[in-house]
Amino acid sequence: MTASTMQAHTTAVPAAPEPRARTSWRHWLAQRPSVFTLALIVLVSLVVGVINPSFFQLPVLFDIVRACTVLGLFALGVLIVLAAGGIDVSFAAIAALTMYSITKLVLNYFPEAPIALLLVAGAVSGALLGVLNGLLVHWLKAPSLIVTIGTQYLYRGILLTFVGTVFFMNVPQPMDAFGKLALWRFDTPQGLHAVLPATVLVLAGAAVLTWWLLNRTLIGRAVYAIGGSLAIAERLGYNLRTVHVFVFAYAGFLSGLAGIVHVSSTRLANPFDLVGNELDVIAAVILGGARITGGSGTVGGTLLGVVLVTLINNVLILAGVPSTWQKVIIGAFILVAGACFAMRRQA
Amino acid sequence: MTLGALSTPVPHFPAAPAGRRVFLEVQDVHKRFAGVHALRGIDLTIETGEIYHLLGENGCGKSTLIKIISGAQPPSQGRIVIDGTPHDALSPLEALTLGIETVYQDLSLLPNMNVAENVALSEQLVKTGGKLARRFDRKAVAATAVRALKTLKLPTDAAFLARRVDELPIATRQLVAIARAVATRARMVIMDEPTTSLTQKEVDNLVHVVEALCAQGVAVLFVSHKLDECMAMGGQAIVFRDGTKVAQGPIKDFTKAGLSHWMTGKQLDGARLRHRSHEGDTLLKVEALGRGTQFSDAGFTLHKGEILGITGLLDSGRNELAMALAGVQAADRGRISLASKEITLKTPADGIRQGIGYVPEDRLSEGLFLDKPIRDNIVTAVLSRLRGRFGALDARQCQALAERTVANLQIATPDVDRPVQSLSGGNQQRVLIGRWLAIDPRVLILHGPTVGVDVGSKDTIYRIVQRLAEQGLGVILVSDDLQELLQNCDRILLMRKGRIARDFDATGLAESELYRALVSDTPFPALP
Amino acid sequence: MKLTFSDRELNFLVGINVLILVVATVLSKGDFLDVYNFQSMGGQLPELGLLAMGVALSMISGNGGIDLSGVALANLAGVVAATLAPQLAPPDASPWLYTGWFAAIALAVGLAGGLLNGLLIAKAGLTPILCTLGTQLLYTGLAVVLTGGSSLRVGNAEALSAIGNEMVLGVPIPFVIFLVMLLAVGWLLRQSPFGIRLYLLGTNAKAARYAGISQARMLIATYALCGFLAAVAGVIIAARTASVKSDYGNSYLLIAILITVMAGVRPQGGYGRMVCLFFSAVALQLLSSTFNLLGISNFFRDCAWGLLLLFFLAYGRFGLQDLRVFLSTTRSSAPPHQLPPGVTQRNPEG
Amino acid sequence: QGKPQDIVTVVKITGISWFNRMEVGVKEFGASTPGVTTRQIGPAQSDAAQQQRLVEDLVARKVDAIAVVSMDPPTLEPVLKRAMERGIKVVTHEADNQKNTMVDIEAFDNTAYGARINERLAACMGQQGKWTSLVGSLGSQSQVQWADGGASNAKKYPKMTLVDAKNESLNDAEKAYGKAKEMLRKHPDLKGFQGSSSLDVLGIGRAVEEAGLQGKVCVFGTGLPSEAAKFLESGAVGGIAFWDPKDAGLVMNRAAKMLIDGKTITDGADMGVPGYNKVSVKKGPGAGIVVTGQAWVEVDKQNYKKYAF
Ligand SMILES: Nc1ncnc2c1ncn2[C@@H]1O[C@H](COP(=O)(O)OP(=O)(O)OP(=O)(O)O)[C@@H](O)[C@H]1O
Ligand SMILES: Nc1ncnc2c1ncn2[C@@H]1O[C@H](COP(=O)(O)OP(=O)(O)OP(=O)(O)O)[C@@H](O)[C@H]1O
Ligand SMILES: [Mg+2]
Ligand SMILES: [Mg+2]
Repeated sequence: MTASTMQAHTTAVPAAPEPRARTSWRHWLAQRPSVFTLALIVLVSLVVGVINPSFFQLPVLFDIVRACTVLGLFALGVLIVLAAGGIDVSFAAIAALTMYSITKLVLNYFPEAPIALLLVAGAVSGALLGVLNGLLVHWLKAPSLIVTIGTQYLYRGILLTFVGTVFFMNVPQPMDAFGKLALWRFDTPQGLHAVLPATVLVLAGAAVLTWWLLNRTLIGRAVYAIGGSLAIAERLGYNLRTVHVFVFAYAGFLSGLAGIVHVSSTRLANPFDLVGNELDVIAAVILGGARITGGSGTVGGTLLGVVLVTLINNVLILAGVPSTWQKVIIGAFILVAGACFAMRRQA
Repeated sequence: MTLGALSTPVPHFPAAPAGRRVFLEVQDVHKRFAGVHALRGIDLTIETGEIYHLLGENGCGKSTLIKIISGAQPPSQGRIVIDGTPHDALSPLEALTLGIETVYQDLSLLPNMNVAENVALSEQLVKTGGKLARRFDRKAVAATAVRALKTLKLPTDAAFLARRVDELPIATRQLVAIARAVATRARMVIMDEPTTSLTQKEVDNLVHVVEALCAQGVAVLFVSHKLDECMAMGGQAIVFRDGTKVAQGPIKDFTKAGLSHWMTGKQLDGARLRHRSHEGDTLLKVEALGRGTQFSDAGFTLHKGEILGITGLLDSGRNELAMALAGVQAADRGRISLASKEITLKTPADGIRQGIGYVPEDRLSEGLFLDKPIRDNIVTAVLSRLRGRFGALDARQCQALAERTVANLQIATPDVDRPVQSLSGGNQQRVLIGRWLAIDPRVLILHGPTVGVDVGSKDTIYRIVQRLAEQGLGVILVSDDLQELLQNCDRILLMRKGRIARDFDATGLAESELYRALVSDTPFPALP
Repeated sequence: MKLTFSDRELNFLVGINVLILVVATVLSKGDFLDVYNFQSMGGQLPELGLLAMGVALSMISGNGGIDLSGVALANLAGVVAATLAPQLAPPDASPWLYTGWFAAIALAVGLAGGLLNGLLIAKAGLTPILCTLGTQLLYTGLAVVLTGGSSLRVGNAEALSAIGNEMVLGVPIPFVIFLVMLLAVGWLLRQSPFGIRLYLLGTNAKAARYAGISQARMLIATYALCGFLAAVAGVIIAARTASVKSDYGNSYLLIAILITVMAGVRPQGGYGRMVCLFFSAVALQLLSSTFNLLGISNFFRDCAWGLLLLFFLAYGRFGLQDLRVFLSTTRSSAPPHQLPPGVTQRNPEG
Repeated sequence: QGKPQDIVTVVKITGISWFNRMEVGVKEFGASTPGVTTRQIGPAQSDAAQQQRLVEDLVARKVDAIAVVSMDPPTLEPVLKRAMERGIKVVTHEADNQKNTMVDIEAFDNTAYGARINERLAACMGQQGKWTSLVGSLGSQSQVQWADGGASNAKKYPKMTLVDAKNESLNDAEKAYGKAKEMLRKHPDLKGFQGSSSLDVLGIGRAVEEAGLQGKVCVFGTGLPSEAAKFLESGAVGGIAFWDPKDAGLVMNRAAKMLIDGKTITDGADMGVPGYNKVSVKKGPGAGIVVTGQAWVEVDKQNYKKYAF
């Protein structure tokens, strides 16, 4: 093949096999896992609606949206960490630590602090704790699951050992007001108030911000890059420390916000709250189409995953499931949904 | 021209023509890994607009030098001077900023990102000086990507730009990696074995690209084990042996044999190794085998002691056929019979049970357990046969088998407890072959057995293959290295569009004929 | 170089144990070094230790493996056994038979639960974390359905209560069972084809497939084994507390994971040793009992566990380089993250 | 004896208001009784397994007496048995089914307590309409007893219908809130809630307040005055009931001290604490006795301020 190597071949190289018509819709689906999530949501809604038609009313929607808020904020944080190839289980501990400390501090020294300031304070302190996570992950070169198990114990231990254990009802007035603030309020025919709380705006804002960061900034692309392969991204000139710190700081930032939103909407500050539901959040993100192995996941899919998990947790009474059977149903549902997902992946 | 201060005499060649400028100098660079002195005082000068071929056996330090120049690893000692500015070490970003673009041996593509981003994201990164708090300019990325892909004659439509890289065939991936290197205004492009998985046509195209780059004054550092390609391209040859530079000069002044001599210290030639042994009984008979749309109607026979080559362009179905024969991807129609008995191959375990061994193409991801001991890597497929009392593994038998394999296949290692990743590429490949020999195979399928393996190691592997055939094994050699096929095989099957298009007798077949048949687009008459 | 004293991971864990022992003894003015105290700790350890073994096995299998359903399955096994066993053999009349049935049913349930996990992961292709989260809810839920959520007393059979509360040669029986299981699993990992295959599978699933290792069969067997271990824990729990309850040990999951990762088991698969798991579990137990003995708040214990884990990681990361600097004059420049923390390169087996 | 007698109180979970209040009683007893040191410990998570481990370590430590508020009485049987075998005196609380105890202190009869709360609920509902109950967890025996006591009380009133009973709030105000809301959606004509966990009324109260149903839906349950104050004021919660944990702590420790001193508690004895001035003593399910007081407290908007915890 000596001389022949030099012969010019001008025909274009067929780079990829032609997508075959028969499999193209499968391919289309495989690219959009969130379609599945959406289908499951529709299915669950139809089933519950058939069992109990009172499911189809606006207030139920409001309730579900409200129940999504904190879970959704956590899920966005988990999404960005998963996309970067890590896993974070300390976010709830961060939220608990920031929400309780800030509420306590504000109550004692500055009870009239405006809610905007509180949100900023929560976000900033959450982000700082997240930075610590990020730096530890970077310095220790250990899987982030292990590091964040460590920091989870640490943050929760600090909260309950040094900050306080007793919950209090008299949260600062601005928080209370924020929790009660309604975007939309009307009365149902039965005379019940139905309220769409303003706190969902925080989730909406966070979702838009996360989407913009992931898709429209270099740091967002860097997140997916290191999620694809840490070693390769490093070789291509990405600064791993920056990305690690950013990712965990952002997750901490959202956790801090979630903490303040949680206190505002429950109107009590309980240091035992939030922690313990980490795996549900991760499940929601995975049901939203992100892969546990990193490098994938979308904001839209994640929100759908959150809606799905919230939905299944909030319609069991409406569907008439006795309380002893509820865990079985939720567990079975996660398995079925997971199996659907797996089938999609194999398709 | 810098010549290494070496004990080995370095041949002296006339200086490069004027008009070229020194771009980069490597000065007395050493690299030590735990226990390995990989580079021992390398001095090099790279000038603009010239092609350099970095040649040498596996493990002589080529990739290591490249990693040091491109900033992926710091040198242990020495420095790199770029445009007159000395650097003790470069970071990947600094190297990119200075215009050094690299196609790594492992491609270094981000599997989860799309083609456009893989090709053009680095440009933005460099533009912002590595700062990530910047907007991501999708239009610029698309524009750059289209420009680069065009150069390599890759598709530029939106659908291709949006394809995830891990969905692409390996050859396309390699081209995408090259596209990334030429996407920006590079001053030096380094390519570490860029042609390993390319077909001839694609290699030819790459050669044009390299020539065009040189014409624009870009320096190209090219690493390949395929000496013919290098000779065809021209430029400077730099030969490494054991971490030192042993020769440098215009490649046209070397002969292939001469280069091999510099690389290995031994004389090697491309002569045919196969002296057709007389045909044994029919061992494997394949009839009307097919799988989906990947290949169909495959039929052939393999005799005892025969070496059968299978080749074809990348999506010709040759890989899929090989995998079906090993049970890795089961065929969905047709028959396979072994020694006149029909067999089913649904999983690799079926293959093992029947005595069919399969050495996969990509030894790193499909073959080896990198951080496990050499021993475990060898005994993998026969664990159940090495059971002693209580179903436990018989440690002594394992050890003996591993040591026997190491001795048999001349694997260079002091002991079998070491992780297999501590071996060089060629030795790793031998471990893999050893694993399959342990099952006492009747048929051995070797898929690209010398990809990324140097001349010396190649030779050892060929001799092993020949020896096996003489012992009565049926060997199937799937490869796109035509010379390898011609040197080793009795017959060569050529696949095209999922079908076996031709069946060549390898004796007396000229490489040029085989090559023409391979790249020709005209349909062959159907086989009788 | 397989000398024990060069095994950093083990050194650290043993060192931590010794350190805690010494500190506890000094601070408690010798109270800690009491036979009963050690017997008490030996009785407490096995439940968690067995669950951690399950987590470790699932992690070693790679593919993002993790078994979150262990405690739930342990409780379900106990609940089913406590419901069925009295109908097969009255605990008062034939205590031995009752105990036999109890254990057999519990182990069968555990095995079945583990098999379900394995099948869902291997055949239906569920992500392990999602699958075992689902089965965790499912198993807990089934136990709630069977008991209505309250705890169920197990029959008063002496043999059963002996499993939980008696000693042989001064060693609590649960601890003996734990040691036996630990040795058995350790043997399985080191000496049997299954173990070697499991490590290989965890290291590189694709290569394992090409080498004829059936991933599906391995995963099913591994998760079934995890289920079995959970059921053993379930029997011990039932025996030690003389009752079964759907939500017993709801705080155990995270502790079991903590033990596992402190033992240096690699979450991405392919590496983990039972001997390290043992010392890691003992260290956490010692720390916990020491704090209880000294009357230190349980919240602070959480803090200490977190710090200990981070310290372990730091030691695995930075200690390594310091060691190199001492051993050779050359500057080490291999990218350190190529080696997982605390994993010495040439120590592949359990 | 030079060494003071060591009485340790083990609670369900450490740090929450309820048990902080109990600790006041525990400390008070220790301070006022010579020759005795008292302290209170508890696990960091509400998990029966963690409590069991704490008791296990105390037995190893060989304290003089253990007073334990059982998370789940059956779980503690063997370890308490071992404790007694080691000569440790054992007192329990909220565990009238505990076999291995010497004295079990009950503030009141659980079923009667649940019925009593339900009676107030019925009065508020006008003895008619749909009502439902919440429990902290189905695994908590006393809470289930309260809910069941309420249910059997409501049977007296044929027009009261119990719907979707015993929803689990997992001791989480947010979950209780969610459940309450869902119940209101499903049964827009719901008239009453009976809560069990002290966090239940907080969640239900918020849901009722948000739906603007103060005064239309009746909410009664166990709660602490300091915590439920907001909702008592707004009328979202009609009334709460509780017993003073401080007194329970005192009585438990006093009983332990009596056991150490070899004294016995007889029917009608005065434990020196209001609500326990004339306790009834019954034989328990095991060898020990069950001491029951009349220590429940019922408060509403008018009088909750009298109790500062
Ligand atoms: N990751 C590693 N860790 C420790 N030692 C290593 C490592 N990689 C390589 N070595 C050492 O380098 C030695 C030589 O391997 P090397 O890769 O240089 O061979 P090679 O020249 O590339 O051979 P080949 O031509 O077969 O690829 C090995 O025997 C091993 O001792
Ligand atoms: N990370 C590492 N740790 C230890 N040794 C290493 C490492 N990387 C490379 N080596 C050793 O350095 C030497 C040079 O390796 P290098 O990869 O540069 O060889 P190469 O010339 O590129 O070989 P090939 O042709 O196989 O690609 C080899 O002995 C190799 O084993
Ligand atoms: Mg090499
Ligand atoms: Mg190389």
